[in-house]
Amino acid sequence: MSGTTLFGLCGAALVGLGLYGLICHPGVLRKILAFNLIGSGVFLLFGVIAKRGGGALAAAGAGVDGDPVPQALVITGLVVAFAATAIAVALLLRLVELGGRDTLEDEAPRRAPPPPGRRS
Amino acid sequence: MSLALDLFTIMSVALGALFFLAGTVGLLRFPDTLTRLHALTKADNLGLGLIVLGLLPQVGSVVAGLGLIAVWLLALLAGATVGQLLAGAVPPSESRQSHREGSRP
Amino acid sequence: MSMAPAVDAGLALLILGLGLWIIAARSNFAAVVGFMTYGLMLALVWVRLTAVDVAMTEAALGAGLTGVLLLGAAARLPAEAPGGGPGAGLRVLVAVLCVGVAAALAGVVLSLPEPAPSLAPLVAENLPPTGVKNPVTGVLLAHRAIDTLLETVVLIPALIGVWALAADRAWGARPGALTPRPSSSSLTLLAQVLPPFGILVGVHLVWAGADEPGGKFQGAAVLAAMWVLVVMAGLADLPKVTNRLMRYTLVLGPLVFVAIGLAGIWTAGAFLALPAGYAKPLIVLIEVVLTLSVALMLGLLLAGPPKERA
Amino acid sequence: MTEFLLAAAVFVLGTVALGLVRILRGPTNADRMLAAQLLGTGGVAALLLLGVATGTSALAEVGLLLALLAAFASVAFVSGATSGGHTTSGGQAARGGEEPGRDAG
Repeated sequence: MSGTTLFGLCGAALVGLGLYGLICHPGVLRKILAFNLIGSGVFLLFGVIAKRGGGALAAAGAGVDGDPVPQALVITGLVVAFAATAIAVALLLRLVELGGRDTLEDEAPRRAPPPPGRRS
Repeated sequence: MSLALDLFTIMSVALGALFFLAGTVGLLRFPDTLTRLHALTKADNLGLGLIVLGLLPQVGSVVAGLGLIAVWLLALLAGATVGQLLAGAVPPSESRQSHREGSRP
Repeated sequence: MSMAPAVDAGLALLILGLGLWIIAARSNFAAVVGFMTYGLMLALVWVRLTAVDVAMTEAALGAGLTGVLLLGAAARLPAEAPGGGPGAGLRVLVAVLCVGVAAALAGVVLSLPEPAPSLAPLVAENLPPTGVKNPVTGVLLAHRAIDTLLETVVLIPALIGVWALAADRAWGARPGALTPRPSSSSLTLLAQVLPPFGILVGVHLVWAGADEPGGKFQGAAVLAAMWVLVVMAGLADLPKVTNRLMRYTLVLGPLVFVAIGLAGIWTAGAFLALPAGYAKPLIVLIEVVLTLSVALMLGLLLAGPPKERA
Repeated sequence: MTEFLLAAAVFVLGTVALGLVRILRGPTNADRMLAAQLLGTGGVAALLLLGVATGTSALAEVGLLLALLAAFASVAFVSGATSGGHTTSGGQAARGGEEPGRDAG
């Protein structure tokens, strides 16, 4: 198996892992992390397609032997993912500020007693 | 000549890699945060420096060589100040309580 | 090349291990640090996939800025992730579903068509008229310019979204997620010495991005990081969100891009088309103004919503 | 020579990967940050080795980027640790510490 295929399988596994974390983690921060994991898995799949589609440019001596179209899409994707993460983090911090909670569950069972600063 | 350069590369890179090993061992075996920090800053500066030194004969152009040296200088500068900062962030009590907490999965 | 598969296998193992750790860790902070190292390793993977431009973006944005953003969030949350969540039965069900999704994707990866379809020859053929030599920059600014435009424009609503989360009383104040640290000599030194290097690297990435790997997003991310570093060291303050100059700078890049794009309707016959002969200077102009705006946007996204200071 | 450089890259990656155990075990967040720092430098070293071995262009720039942002991340950690209040102790202080919802009204 080539390294490229290996990274493709890796990307597929990361999407699965991230999906699990996104659904099963009650903590919002961890959901954000899991969502980023899914994103990077998808980007890796793009990277594999770019690598497989490369070759022609290397022959033309352009220095980059990968299909530049998927690569450019991944770069745009990374920037948008950052923006989305920034919004998510701001929402999370606001949630914590208002309610003292960092989870989306109605009744947040914690291992320790509930936070003292809880309002509402 | 090229054989001598190759030998130089092999020696230097191997030595650099050994320093990384030493740093990792220090990170894992030393008892508290500050001693680990000590091990780490020595190891990664020297390790990266030796590897860069070893790679110099292998790059084609002077510009590429200067780039490598710049990476090392930057890592050196950042490593030194960040080491200082991290040391400042360790409260004196923390290195002692270090074995109380633990968050194994 | 018998060592190359070992490199790939090692990287793949590291990434999967770190991915597992990010999901399984109990401590929020440990998960975030895991995520940052994960981004670093991904950058190496991108180098292995011969996508140096993407490796730079991943290192700068994926690992660097996103990591710092999440680090800041983790510092304001309880140390351990909250308990609860779905019960064991449901978890198993979800796990099965996720394995299914991953397996389906893996199946797709294994059955990708041979020979692989590619737009690379088309890009190679159409690159010379743009005057740039880095095909990724060419695609971003000439062939798929609409994507790039929308992407820079989408950062503005994101920033508005973040600002909208301010408390009513705090509106008009300075962004508050980056609390300057009480002065410490080593931090001050770093914040004085590092930014000149960083700015040099950032400008070089933008400038070289036309012909070699690099470009505005990578350069902008470095510039933003340096700005935030200076702010964190307390050497400079963030502008208030009502600051006019800052707001104009934010929209300058997209506006210039749109203006050149509109001019393309008359000069080159299509929106966002670049007139022959002027493609390269226009691309460089767009890159430069976009870098300024994007760097400001990224820095402000890191800086969070406006907040009253005590 | 290519083989040797790749092998060195694998070795360096392997050793710093061992350092990951520190991220897993902590015990303090400063220790985790240290491990990340080592991984950062090791990552740069591995990147340079890989780049020279395969003749990748512009690898020094990637290295510079990584070194810059690693330093930046450490600074962010230290800032968060001292002003955010509850990063370092990783325990109870986290909950009682800062009164949330100052402007909840």
